[in-house]
Amino acid sequence: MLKKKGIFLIALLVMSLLVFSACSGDKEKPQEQAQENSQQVDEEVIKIGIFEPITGANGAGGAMEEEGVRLANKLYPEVLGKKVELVLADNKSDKVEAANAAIRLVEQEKVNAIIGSWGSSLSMAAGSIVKDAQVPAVAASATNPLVTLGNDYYFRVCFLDPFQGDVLARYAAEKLGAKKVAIIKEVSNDYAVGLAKFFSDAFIKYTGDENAIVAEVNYQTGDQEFSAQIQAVAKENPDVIFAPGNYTESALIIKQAREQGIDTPFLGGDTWETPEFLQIGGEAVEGVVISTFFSQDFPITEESKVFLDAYAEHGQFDEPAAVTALAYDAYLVILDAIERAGSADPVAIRDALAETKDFEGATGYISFDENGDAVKDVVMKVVKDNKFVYLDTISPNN
Amino acid sequence: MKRKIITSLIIIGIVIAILMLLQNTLDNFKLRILNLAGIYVIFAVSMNLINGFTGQLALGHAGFIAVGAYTYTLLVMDSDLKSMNFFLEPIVPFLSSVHWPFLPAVIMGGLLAGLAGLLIGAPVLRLRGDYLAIATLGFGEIIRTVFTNTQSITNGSLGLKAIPMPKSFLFIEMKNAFTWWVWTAVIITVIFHFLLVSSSYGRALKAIREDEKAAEAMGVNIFKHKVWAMVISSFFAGIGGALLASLMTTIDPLMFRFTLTFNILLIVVLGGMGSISGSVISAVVVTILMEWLRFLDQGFMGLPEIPGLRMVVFSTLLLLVVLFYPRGLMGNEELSWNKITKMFQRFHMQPREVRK
Amino acid sequence: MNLLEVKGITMQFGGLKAVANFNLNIDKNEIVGLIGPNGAGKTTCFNVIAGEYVPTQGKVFFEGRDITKSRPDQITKLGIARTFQNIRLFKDLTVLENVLIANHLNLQSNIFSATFRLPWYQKEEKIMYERSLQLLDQLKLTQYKNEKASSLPYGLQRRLEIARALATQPKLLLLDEPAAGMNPQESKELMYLIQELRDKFDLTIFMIEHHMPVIMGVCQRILVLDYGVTIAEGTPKEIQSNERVIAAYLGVEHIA
Amino acid sequence: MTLQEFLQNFANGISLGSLYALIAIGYTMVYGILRLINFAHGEMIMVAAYIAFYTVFIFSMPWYISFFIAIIITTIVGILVERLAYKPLRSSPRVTILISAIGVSFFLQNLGIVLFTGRPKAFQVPTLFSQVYTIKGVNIVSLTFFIPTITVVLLILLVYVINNTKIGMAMRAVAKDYDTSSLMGIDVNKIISVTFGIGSALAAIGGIMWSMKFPQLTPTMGLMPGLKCFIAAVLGGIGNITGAVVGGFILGLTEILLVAFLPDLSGYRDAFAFILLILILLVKPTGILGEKIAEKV
Repeated sequence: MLKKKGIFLIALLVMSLLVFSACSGDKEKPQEQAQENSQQVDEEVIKIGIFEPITGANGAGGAMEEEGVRLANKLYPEVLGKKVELVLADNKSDKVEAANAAIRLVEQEKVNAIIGSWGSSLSMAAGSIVKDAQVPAVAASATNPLVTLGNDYYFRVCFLDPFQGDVLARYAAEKLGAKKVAIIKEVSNDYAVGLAKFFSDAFIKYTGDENAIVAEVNYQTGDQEFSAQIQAVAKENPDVIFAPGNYTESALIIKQAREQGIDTPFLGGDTWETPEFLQIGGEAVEGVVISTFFSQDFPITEESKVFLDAYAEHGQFDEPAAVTALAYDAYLVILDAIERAGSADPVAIRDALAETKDFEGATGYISFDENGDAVKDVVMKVVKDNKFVYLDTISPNN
Repeated sequence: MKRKIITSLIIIGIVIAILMLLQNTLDNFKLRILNLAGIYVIFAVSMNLINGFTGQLALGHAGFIAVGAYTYTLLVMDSDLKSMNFFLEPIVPFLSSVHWPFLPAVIMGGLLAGLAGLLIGAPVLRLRGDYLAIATLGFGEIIRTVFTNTQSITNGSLGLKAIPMPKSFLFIEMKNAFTWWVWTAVIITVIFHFLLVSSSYGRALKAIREDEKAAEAMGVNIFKHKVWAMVISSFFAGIGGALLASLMTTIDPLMFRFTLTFNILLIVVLGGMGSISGSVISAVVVTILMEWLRFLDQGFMGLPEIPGLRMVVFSTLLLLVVLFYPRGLMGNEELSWNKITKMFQRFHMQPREVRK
Repeated sequence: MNLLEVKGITMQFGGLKAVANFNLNIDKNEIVGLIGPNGAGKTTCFNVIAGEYVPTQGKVFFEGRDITKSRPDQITKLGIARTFQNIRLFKDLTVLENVLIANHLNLQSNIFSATFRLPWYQKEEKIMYERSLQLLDQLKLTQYKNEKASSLPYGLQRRLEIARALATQPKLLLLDEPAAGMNPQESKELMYLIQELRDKFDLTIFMIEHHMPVIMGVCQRILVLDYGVTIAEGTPKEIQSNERVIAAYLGVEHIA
Repeated sequence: MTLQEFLQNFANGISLGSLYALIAIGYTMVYGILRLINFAHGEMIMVAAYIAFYTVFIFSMPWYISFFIAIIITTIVGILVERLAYKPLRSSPRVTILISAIGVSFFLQNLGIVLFTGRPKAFQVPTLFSQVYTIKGVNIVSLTFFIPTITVVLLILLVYVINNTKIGMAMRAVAKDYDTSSLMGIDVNKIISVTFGIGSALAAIGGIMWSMKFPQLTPTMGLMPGLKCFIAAVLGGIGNITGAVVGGFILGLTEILLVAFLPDLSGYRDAFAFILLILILLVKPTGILGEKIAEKV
């Protein structure tokens, strides 16, 4: 009896070992090749990993950033006379998968640097991995402060939520002359929760009114029915409704609000700047004001033009999304760092990145602060005739 | 008694040998998959206890995993890490200063998950079949929703990051301490469940699965036994959750959607409801397969890269297995020698076939 | 004092009265039979006694203790074991396991000492095995002990059910149509078996049976139920000559 | 809150509830026959929505034709799913079929991701359904009148079919006792296929309504409605069509009104559905209209 038990357990372990070695055995071959290759041609090829959610809930955002990186790669395929090779790793909008994808990039593909990911929580999943592996990562649009906080190897080319929230609050208070604001936020979305908090703090500061936020209601990612939340907010008849969240839900919120006969202006963040937001929202989203990274109506740098022309040529939409431009910049920043470092060694790249100062990117001049966060202007846009139209630029130092 | 000690010593010896071998040969990526596989083994085996052996269709596993993960995380983080993470809304005072070592934190994670299992099981285990399924699934979702909204405790959807990983195993500093912890936990889980189901209580659980009325007529207190099964199952789920949090070094509520429960349920069914060895094998295989199938996404054999193709293939494989081996890999049998030899051959073939 | 005392139980399912004001006293070591046409409410009576249903009216006393509202497993613990009309074995488990499970209720050690195989549990487990094997031996099932219950032929399954019931160490044994589907030979054996068991385990037996030879052969006392009402009670002889019974049974008799 | 606000919320609740009810009917029918939680039901919604989308978008058909096509194709898909994924498992344990159902929904979702990409598509709502009427300050989209009407009409139709037609009788027989009815010479497979057909058709109608109310298609769009409507079906007593409708309305109204009255709890809204479900199940284990099935001993 007992003997059998022992045997069984031993067997079981042998089994799991066998299964493991068997399957990873299959994996061995291509990898070995991959590694051999990378050993031989390491001299000529520099690998940059695209770490994005191509499938799953954030698939859209990931795809848009991938587009930006590929576009940049098309324009600038070489650095230090070496070819730059892009390696895509889909993190499936899932944290566990994201961690696997990231470690796969650094361990298996031996990339020199990583770009991504759309969605702060996914970037965070890679955080400790790139840190331990000492491979620098540059996020394009991950605006959650936690992404770079206490991690020397994570950078980002976009501004942070605290600043964005402040700008939006200032805009609401000064430009829109709002006294009372209501907030509808996607409570299961770190970005939305953060932005909402920073916004309300700043707004209270600017209005000097403790109860300037008249209502704050929540919804969950994936919800589609918001009439109850909308009613709860409308009841306080605010001057402005601030609704940080994913564009998918947000478009529906605004649509439903208009259907309910509520015409309070809506204010939102960078995530809304997607073609889908306009398509789904239709005329309901007319007049919606958002803060974002960059505007094509108002090219900031030489690079902006280059990017816009290139996009007009190869882009899949008639207008590039901001995150596409940011991903484009992420690639450029890395290339610039490699150039300055004069080597593709990840640590060297990291050090060079940290030094980045007033780099001329498509979305403006990029310098990293001690956290590895870009200090950048915020661009305000309004939806007019189902297009995002440039409104204003607000820079950190004023 | 003596013989048991000897056998368990042998087992442990072998495990150590295997782990030695693996952790020296495998790179971090494979090592990570190995750890993940171990954690999924814990999830699958524990879920099998309530679903496979007791025959109660309970789908709240993700919730218990979440409880374990969060408990562990909040206990092991030191106050600096916490103040870094809780930059929006400060953490409730009574948690801000606690700072436990790895092992006690993991165990506490299990205990609280077990408690959750008790609180949830007590009311809903009176329900049967699909009603139980939907009710437990609901509880899983409720737990998640609560964690999303209680920001001052869980940091809500911002999640928690920089969760420390153990640097030492049993006070011995070593490179892959975590792998050792995980697989120790796996061994303990497997042995525990194996001993449990082969004990008189295990027989009672099986009796409940076979025929509740008859079991009751034989003097088995059905409710008590169901609740026990639920509590133990959720305890180990919590342990697994704690380990998952440590492996991920970051967690947030969205990790614990009911799709996680489904994934585990799939593993259990593939391995065979009521077969511990089955769960172990299928957990390992599925975890590895999921990674291995990645090449499908990257575009292969001249095909362009098709994001998501991997999942299509995976779900197809899954359907095929369910359709052609409805009882799973092992049914409710356990591994036996001749089975092993069969497997042995099968898995030895595999690499060769691939080489061709 | 009676071992079992059923005082005027009435069982109502929505509209229909399955059992109306059913009374019964059973003394120690009696073998009492309960007969009646199909749907007369016999099994319902069993289910009330076994705690499956709580009666709409009336009370059930076992050894003077009120068990009307107790759960089936509690009642089994007190010493009432039963078999089922439509056999309910643990099909996927072995014959031995089936009997072992019935020993579970007497287990003292808790779930953890059982899991960790602590000495006292091992002692208990040893006893369980011995008792079960002994029981299988007495019911001539030893040779099948490692076979799945579902693989046994019908007659043996019925016998296994009895073995399983006995393993709970009952004082009162409720047999629900033990002879159903048996040929004359088997049912004759069953008759002897029942009496043998009564003496060996010093049991009291209350049985439902359609099979007149068996009933008449083993029971000292018989109750006749028709449409939930007790229409007759007495010794086999009295029952056989009772017009109401014959009336109730017209046409049913020779089928059974 | 003012009466007008309440009425507005009430209207919203009704329109959501009727949508739940509509989809819940399909769930409950399938369950009634097969005793199977058809997790793939939600994906039928997705399938219908995308077909409707593409037929309008690419072939630029008039909406009524494209809706009709969508319903037909979805029905066929539903029957196929049953034939391929459930029929072979009739004899095996329930949980296996459940897994198969989950597998199917997995498969359809991922196939959707490959075919339609994860990016959401905007569904063009025919103007007929998108006009906004204002009655006593209460704003109502015309769709809000259509959905309940359709739901009720379908309900009456189904109840009639099930109670007064031969096929309906057969369905009830199969639902009551699978084996016996096959012995009675009822072609069980045919009945089950028909049931799945009807169920999927209902899912399709529901899906189209859903994507007109929430004009945004993603491959995973079926997940939430699938879950919510199953809850609705269980609430009302699964297997009971009228119950499904009742459950749908109750769920829709409570969801809306709870947020309306306690906006601070809006973050817990998705949990409401489950809490409500569990509470009702604990009080009445077979749902509101579900009849108690006492197991024969």
